Amino acid sequence: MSAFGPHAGYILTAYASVVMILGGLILMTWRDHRAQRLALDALEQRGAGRRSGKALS
Amino acid sequence: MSEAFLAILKRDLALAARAGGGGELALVFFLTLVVLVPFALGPDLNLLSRIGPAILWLGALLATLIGLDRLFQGDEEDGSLDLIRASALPLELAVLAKGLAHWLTTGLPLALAAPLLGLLVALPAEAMLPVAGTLLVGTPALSFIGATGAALTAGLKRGGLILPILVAPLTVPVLIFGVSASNSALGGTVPFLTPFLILCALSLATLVIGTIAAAAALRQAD
Amino acid sequence: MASLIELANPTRFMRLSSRLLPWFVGAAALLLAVGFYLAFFVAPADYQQGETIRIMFVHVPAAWLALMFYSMMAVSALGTLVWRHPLADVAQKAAAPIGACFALICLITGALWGKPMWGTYWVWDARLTSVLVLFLIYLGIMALWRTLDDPSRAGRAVAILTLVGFVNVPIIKFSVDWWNTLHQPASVFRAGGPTIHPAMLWPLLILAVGFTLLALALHLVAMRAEIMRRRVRTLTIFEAERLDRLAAEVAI
Amino acid sequence: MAASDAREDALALTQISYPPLTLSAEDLACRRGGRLVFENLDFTLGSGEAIALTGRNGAGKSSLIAMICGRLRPAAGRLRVTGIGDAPLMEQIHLVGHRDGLKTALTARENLDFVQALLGEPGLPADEALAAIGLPHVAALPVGYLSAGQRRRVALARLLVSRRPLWLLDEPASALDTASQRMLVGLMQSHLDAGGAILAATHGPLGLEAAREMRIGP
Repeated sequence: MSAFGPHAGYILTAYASVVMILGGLILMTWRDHRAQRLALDALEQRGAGRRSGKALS
Repeated sequence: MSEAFLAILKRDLALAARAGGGGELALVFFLTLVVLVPFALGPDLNLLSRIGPAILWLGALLATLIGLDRLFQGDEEDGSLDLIRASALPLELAVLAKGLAHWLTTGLPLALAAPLLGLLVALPAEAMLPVAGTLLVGTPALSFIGATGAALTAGLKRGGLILPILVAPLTVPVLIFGVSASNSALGGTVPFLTPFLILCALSLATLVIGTIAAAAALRQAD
Repeated sequence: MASLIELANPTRFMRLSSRLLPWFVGAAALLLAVGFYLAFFVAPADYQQGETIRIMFVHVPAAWLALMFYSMMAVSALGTLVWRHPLADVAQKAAAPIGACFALICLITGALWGKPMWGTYWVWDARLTSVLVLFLIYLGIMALWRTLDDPSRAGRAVAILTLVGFVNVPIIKFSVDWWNTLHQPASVFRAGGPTIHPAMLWPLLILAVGFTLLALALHLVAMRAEIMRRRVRTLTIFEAERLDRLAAEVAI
Repeated sequence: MAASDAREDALALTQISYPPLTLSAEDLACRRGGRLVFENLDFTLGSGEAIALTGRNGAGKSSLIAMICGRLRPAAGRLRVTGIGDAPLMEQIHLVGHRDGLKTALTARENLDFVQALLGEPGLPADEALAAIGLPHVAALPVGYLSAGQRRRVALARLLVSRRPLWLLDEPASALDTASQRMLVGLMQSHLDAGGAILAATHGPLGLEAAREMRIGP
């Protein structure tokens, strides 16, 4: 791997920040998507989605 | 008694974090102010670094004042202030809890973000710690002086507008000692510790005076 | 336009996006891998700046994407206000954090590129400053989304703010350039112009497309999450009322 | 059904009786912004008693309640309270005014837990209080999502999460449907049975047999 020259530190920090920010964004977006998915399934299981609106118990 | 104090503190922190709580607005306003100043003064880094601490302190002061009118107004409008008055917890301690919550969501983040924003005004590295230190110690004073103003304007319709006018003159000492303590790191005759300790004294004094005055003001508002 | 209308129906969008998503992610991963390999191991160092030129490979795409996402938000804003496209404010809300992140990446990599070159992390260079102002506009838009919790009303308000911002971006760019050249002699930072070495142009383009596909994939996931969030919200309220009616009938 | 058992718990819990308390007013007068709202008003309210405060809007119903809360100084006359020792009157009062006192960003359970911690004397836990007012399913829902009637009932549920002898209610039944009004009467009745006292400003009748009406103003 070609040495990154005297300023290797800055290059690595730059790429590290990219990985951190993008990684954080991807993680948060994915976790939000999963959370809403689970909430929606839970609601639809309880028949909220269906128009019939059967009695709960 | 302490249960009620913690209840108010936890509730206010939760409200600031919830959507629409405006917890992070002070930080964004602080960033905006620090970005605007160089547009007025020009991009010359030497000039900016000389007045860096002043810009950061003014930004923090205004960012704290901007969110203060909602400190009691929200509770006044939806009736929770009546609840707090009906509690066994003295009103002074309730005000202390709310002021503390306000500081934790406003003053503390500003102090922590100040060094980072110092980059925009070419703040030298050795000045970053003093600026953050003075802000950390000075912002409680801003929160509690502001709490008095917020209590006075809680019932008014346009309270939000006159609050900074009421409170700004009272914050002059905090501003003076905060900036002079930070500037000591840029060289100059004033040692760091003297203004810093005065700033600490100011904060402790306003912690008491501000809380008592705000509680008295809330008792008047009917 | 017809396809745009068909896409309007959320359930159809959900099905379509779930089919599209793997392709986006796959292509993005491939392009990024190839691009980074080229950027690090094949592209020559710059004769003047040495190795630090490699920061350009993330800095420049990030700037493009910050602008591209803001333009996408402006189009979605038109969709909300003019064509009343139901998915428009979902697209608008989903795009804001992604655009803001790329603007932030552009600023951070710019500062890290500036330190070895000019000795300080931040120089009020015209282009960097414009991206900083754009970042502030993004923060304003995201703050407005957070304070208005009722989705339908919020969508229109933010659309207006986005469009006002969109009109101002060129004005800001011009005035910052004028402000910058007025005070500072010609800025040293000239790399990244069209005359860069072809061996660097290829990795840059590949990485740019790779990042764009990644951003679009993220945008799709964010939109799906937003659609489900709104559905969850309406269903929860509907459920609360239904149970309330049931409890009232039982009580009589 | 879950709701009715919780209602038994609610009634059971409030059976623990309150110490005797009497609130008496002598020749009370109220002036607001220079205008004489009412004068020479005399009444006494003892444990187990309820007063339905009637009168047209602006006759001073809310002013009297504010006066009892200590938020408004009487222009003349005196309010005396016996039976609570030197504890301030404010700590014996549950006030449910026009405004619900709820934070819309917080969930119903968080709001009620806050009230319980703030006012002390814990009564029912939040979920049981919500069940007692027929809303067991909204505990985790932000109050902002609820309808006006549901919010009013969550506001009334705070009467159950902490136990205070004197209930001051300002038009408690506003925004409530018939089933909820019947539930409110049940709660008030059980409060009276436990030796509490109620002063409620209402337009219509309170629905309690023990309640005596007191009219203010013309």
